[in-house]
Amino acid sequence: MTNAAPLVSARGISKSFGGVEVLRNVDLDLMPGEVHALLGENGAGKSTFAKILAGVHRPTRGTIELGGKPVEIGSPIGAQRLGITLIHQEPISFPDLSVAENLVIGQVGAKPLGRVRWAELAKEARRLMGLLNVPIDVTVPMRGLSIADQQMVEIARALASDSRLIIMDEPTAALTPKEVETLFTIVRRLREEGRTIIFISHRLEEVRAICDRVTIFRDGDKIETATTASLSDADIIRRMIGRPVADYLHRGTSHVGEVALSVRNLTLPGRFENISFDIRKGEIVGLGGLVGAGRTDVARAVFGVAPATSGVIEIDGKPVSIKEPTDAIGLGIALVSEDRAIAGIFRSLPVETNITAAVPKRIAPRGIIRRAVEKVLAKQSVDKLSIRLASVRQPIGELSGGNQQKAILARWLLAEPDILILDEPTRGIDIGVKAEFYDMIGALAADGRAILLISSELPELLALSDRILVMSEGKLTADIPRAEASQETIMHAAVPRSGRHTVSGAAA
Amino acid sequence: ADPVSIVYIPKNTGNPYFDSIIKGFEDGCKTLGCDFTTVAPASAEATSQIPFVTAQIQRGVNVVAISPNSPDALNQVFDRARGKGTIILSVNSDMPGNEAHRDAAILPVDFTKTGPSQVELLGKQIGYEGEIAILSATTDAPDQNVWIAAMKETLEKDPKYAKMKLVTIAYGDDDPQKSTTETEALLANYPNLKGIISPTTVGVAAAAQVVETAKKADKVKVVGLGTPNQMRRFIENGTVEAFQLWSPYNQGLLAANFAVGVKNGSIKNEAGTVFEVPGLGKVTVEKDSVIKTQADLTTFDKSNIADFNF
Amino acid sequence: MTSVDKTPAAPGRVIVREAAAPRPRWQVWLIRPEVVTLLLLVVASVVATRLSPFFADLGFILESSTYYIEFAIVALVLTIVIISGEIDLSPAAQMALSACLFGTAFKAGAPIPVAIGVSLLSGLVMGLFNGALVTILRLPSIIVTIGTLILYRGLAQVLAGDKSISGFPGWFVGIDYRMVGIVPVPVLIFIAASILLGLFLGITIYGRQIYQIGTSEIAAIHAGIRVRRIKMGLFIASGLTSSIAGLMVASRLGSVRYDLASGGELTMVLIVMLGGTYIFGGRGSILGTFLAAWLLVIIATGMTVANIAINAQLTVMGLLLIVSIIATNAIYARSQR
Amino acid sequence: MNAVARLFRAREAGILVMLVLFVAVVSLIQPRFFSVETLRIVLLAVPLILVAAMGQMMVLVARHVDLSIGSILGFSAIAAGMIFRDHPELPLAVGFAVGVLSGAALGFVNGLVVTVFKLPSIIVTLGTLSLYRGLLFILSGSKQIDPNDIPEPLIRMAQTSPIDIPWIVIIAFAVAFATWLFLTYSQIGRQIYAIGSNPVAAPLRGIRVMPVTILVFTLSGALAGLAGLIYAARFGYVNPGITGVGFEFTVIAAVVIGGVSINGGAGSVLGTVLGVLLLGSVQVALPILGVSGFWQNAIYGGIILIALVIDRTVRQGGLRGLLARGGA
Ligand SMILES: Nc1ncnc2c1ncn2[C@@H]1O[C@H](COP(=O)(O)OP(=O)(O)OP(=O)(O)O)[C@@H](O)[C@H]1O
Ligand SMILES: Nc1ncnc2c1ncn2[C@@H]1O[C@H](COP(=O)(O)OP(=O)(O)OP(=O)(O)O)[C@@H](O)[C@H]1O
Ligand SMILES: [Mg+2]
Ligand SMILES: [Mg+2]
Repeated sequence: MTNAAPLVSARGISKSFGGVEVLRNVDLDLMPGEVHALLGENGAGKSTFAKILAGVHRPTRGTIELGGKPVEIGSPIGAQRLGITLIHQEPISFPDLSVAENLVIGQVGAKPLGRVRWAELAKEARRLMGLLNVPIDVTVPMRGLSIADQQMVEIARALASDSRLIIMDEPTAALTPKEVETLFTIVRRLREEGRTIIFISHRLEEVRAICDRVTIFRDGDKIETATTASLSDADIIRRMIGRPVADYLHRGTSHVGEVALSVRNLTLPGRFENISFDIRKGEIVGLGGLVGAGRTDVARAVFGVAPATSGVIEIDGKPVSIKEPTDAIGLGIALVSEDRAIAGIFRSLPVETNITAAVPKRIAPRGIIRRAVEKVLAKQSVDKLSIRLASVRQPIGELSGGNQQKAILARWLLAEPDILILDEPTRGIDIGVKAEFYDMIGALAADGRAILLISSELPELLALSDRILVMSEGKLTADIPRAEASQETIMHAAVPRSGRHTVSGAAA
Repeated sequence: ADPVSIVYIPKNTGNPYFDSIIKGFEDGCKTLGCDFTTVAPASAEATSQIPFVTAQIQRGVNVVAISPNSPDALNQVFDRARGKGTIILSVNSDMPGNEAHRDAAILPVDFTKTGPSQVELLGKQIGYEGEIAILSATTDAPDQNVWIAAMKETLEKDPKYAKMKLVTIAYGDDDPQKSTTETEALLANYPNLKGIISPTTVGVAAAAQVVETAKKADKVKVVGLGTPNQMRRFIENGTVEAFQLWSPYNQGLLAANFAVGVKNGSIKNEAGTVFEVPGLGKVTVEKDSVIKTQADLTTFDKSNIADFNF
Repeated sequence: MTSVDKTPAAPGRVIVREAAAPRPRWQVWLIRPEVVTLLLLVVASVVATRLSPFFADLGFILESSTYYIEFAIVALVLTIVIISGEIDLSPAAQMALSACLFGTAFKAGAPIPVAIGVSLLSGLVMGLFNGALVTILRLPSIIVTIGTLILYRGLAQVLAGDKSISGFPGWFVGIDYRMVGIVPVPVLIFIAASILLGLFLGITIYGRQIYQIGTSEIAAIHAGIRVRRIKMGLFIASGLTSSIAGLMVASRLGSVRYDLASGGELTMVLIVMLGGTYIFGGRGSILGTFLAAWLLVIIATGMTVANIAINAQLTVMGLLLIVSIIATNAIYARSQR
Repeated sequence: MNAVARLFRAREAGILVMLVLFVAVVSLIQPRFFSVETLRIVLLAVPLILVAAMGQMMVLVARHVDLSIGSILGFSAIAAGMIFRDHPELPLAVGFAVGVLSGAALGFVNGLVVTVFKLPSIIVTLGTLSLYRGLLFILSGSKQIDPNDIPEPLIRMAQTSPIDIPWIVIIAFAVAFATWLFLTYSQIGRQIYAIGSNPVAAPLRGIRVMPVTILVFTLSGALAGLAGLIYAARFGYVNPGITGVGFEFTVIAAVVIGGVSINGGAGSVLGTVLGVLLLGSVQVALPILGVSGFWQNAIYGGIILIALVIDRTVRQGGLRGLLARGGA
């Protein structure tokens, strides 16, 4: 990996989604036989870059050379032909097909009418899963495997292909330390074989353990590429964040009031169990954990989208029954959900319609919509949150992500909730808007609202929360007072300790 | 004066039986000098003919001849047409109980003769002895029901048929698939069955096909009302000895003559009127303005099947 | 966290990704499916007038329209169902079953108002059944209603056999020949229903919420909209409307049979699609369906009065359906960002 | 194979139990039903549905639906029949080729419109259902193909063969077997399952969704075309206004009863064969039991709905999962 010619050399890669640029002018060289880390905050553009290399997205601008020759990577099949394999951040699978089939389906080189040799397939699948130390039956359907096992199958699939470039997008997010170790052994062997690996992870110790070089992204820009050894953790974090975390506002916890929301032994089998916590008026309670820990599921349960099967929710000390979101809204709860595109906006409808969606009684007291009232409400919200738009009649899909998110927040502020659950409220939002959001969240708490803030961004959690709860594999593993909270204490509670098979999605 | 304009609306398009009627209309109009057109809906469903009738009224057609898909669903549109001076002729089947809504009915034969004649045709083939069944069209088809009633009466009253036993009546809905399964069930349920009478063109062809497939042509005789083109194969290969029908062509011919005559005033549309149709001879208008093209059914067998093409 | 050598991000300073400029107003108004429907309507009228000298007669067109108007009325409700993201393919079968129930009740000696009550009740129950399968058991409406379309028509067949039931009293029969001016009563009902449902969809909060559900059901649930209740309501409305339409057919024909309105589901879907309603939900309008109903009347009547054979009619209708969904899809894809 | 066997075992067992129960109950009521003669009738009733069901099954597995097969069947039967009628000198194989290829062409058009314009197959095929019927009227000039125009050898295929099982039965089961081989042992076959199982993931996994989907519709059309020839052989004539009308519902009923999931990704040839046998048995049993034919549609509709509910119950982990609220 010293002075050989680069295997991949990307030049001036830019990518826009609906007018929003998420990658700008990225240049990157990847050497044969190196493990190269991509680092950056959520939404920095790591996955997008990986997907461009793997033919899932086409770059808006820029060129890619592979082994010195310019190439067009037009599709995932094209990428596979060129010897590029991507392990997706969210494992993708065919739930009705067997594990063994999931390992090989669609692989290049298979003739369309070629025969599927089931016995050999199973043998090979067992061998691959054996390499990864995953003792699962390869003949069962994929449906019902835990996220971690699905991730392992995804990794095994990459091993099965003899690709020159293997891109691993957060492969370890759902794995136990032991599994991570197995993975690393394999990655090292691949490196020895001269293959190139892109390794994406938020965990710096993993990057240190395995990666030769790192490239740091921030908000779509490539900040720097350097050898891992030449950068300290602090250097890396500074380049990733690009701003002083300490400068986020620190609010005092002085004006905390009565308990507003109290949750006791909430359980939804397969998702989370025995969740208990309190939130007081004027308090911001953070909820941290790894992706898939079950935080969103708890929020959805409290809000009545997918109610828990057992447990008690109390509001202002009184037990309540929440069977659907309407009930929750009636009780003064609001949820800004993590998946804005699907669970938040009505893409093709006007901004004003989106803003007033949760307050039908206010815009239509007798069932007939009062346009004037609606317009005034929407305009007021737009001014208050400085939502940038051309007209409130504009379809919300034409707004940028941050402004869409503000509109959703505006929707819930109109409902005047006492309890506000924010699930990844700043995901995929510009830094500037993020700062505005932090101010707003602070102001809302100061108003006496109880706030549950779910976030995967530790700095954000640390800066805003009065108290931080941590979930791991569907269980509440820590309740950390502000004074003791740090990235380490949170991660310590977030990393799974038990076996892998506890968090399993669909019950078989 | 303008030539008389006639439109004929068969039950549905693609039905070969009605093609012969159309041919009769065409030939009739050629000699009479009337304007003839034909239009048809895609399916033989009760209401599908209504828009066609309305459109013809709008076109100012003098005579609408129609083989109605329903005995009563067309009443209102007929009334309206007649209110505007259009003559409505029901061709091939009548509208029992609703005769007041049409001007006249042109029917193929004397329906009272169909039943006995079919029974005799089958009886002859099975030696007037054994179990027989009827495969009809729909339970609601008025002509079918008239014939079936007549068959039952003949079997009961006439000592000649005393040893023939009607075991069941099945309904194939004039649907080939259903007629097939119904016939198969007949064969399965009545192992001693000697004969099947199917007084409907779809049914008799399906029954013949089933009997041929089951290789029971010598055990179970099939008779019925069918068209020569549909039955030719079975006659030629011996599955069916004989079947009967009237001449659909003559109905078209007669209807054209009658329509033009009524329009011109040369024929009075009332019971007892007698008029002459070239090629058919003298025809009488009966009670309820019913006119029949011929008295008896034609029997088709090996000897004459080659002479017919419809 | 270590300190970092960069100034805190201030709202005013950062590059803000602004909203895309909205489409020009004339585009919003002109490039929409209803306009396509209107254009087609004009073209069809001109062509029909050319094809046959007998066509251009308002009285005739209105009279002929009564043969399609029952489907058009149900299509109005179907439009709303489709906007909500579901579909109902069973209304034609519901029309048959409720009409047969009406006929059977009448034959059994029930007075007409009671028979009408029975029929309406059956519409309600059938809609409820569809709705329950869709909203409670969460089965996809498209396949559920294929199942119930077979079931309901099958039940009509069990009930009425293949006999037609008639003999209804004179006052009940012939709704299509009752006129107000030159406008037959069914057409008036259609116009009134269009206005009512257009207002329902356009200015009430329920209409608004139906668009929201169709745009994104998950977002609607999260916004506290009672999605299941509204969908259940729509299926019941569809059932009730179907039974009303069934009664209208019974009155128009003076008789009922199990095959009443058979194949009507295709006509209804055709009308809704021609009107530019988006098959995936969230977009569409009553105005579009209203115009499309007249488009269908003009095309069918024009071809029939010009003695154009039925084969051409089937072909034209099939092509029209496919072309119209392609056009609608293209228009919506264009405005979608 | 092992994996596949295990995947679908439970469902097929369920259908088999239903079939056995049905035969048992009917035989108890009417002992005559349990006979070689009845078996023969059922076997004769099955090929038409079975052949088309194989195509429809593939379409459903790929998470689509094809409502136009009835019209395709009619079109192909007419096209082949016109060859037989107008060119009796040509060998039977030409007619078969015309039938199957014309069906394939119409299916190809379905697949093309569905994939190129990204439209829901249910609406597209609802449109082509009408379009193809119109075209077949035009093609045939609204004239039916009479029994004497159907060649004798074709008719005999519905009656006999060297091993005394009618050819059409042999052909139908051969088609089923070939479909099984294709779906189980070919790469494309597995890709069909993959597409239906997760349409979003399929292109990411390098599966060419568009050509595979078009192929599936083309196969469905070709098999409907073959069914058209079976129709001509069995009923001895082809009518433009009758042949194939409403056929799509029968076939979908059979396939759904056979445990093929309407959500795509799941379904087996064996299950479909059992579903077709069950439907065929119902068809034959009704007249033998003396039940009015009027019940047939109601029973079909009922069975479809029951099969749907069972499918959902199996997928959601029992009744509790089925009735659980939430989970948008
Ligand atoms: N298909 C898409 N359409 C629109 N925006 C997208 C799409 N995919 C990604 N984005 C946006 O692009 C930006 C970069 O996303 P990307 O997934 O590359 O981030 P990432 O660095 O992988 O983050 P994470 O660590 O959370 O995985 C985000 O703002 C995201 O919202
Ligand atoms: N085994 C599984 N199979 C399928 N889906 C799963 C599985 N486990 C979790 N999920 C889904 O993945 C999503 C993320 O999981 P969850 O909501 O529990 O985690 P979270 O802590 O909120 O993660 P995030 O950081 O992404 O918000 C949820 O929608 C959950 O239902
Ligand atoms: Mg990522
Ligand atoms: Mg979450």
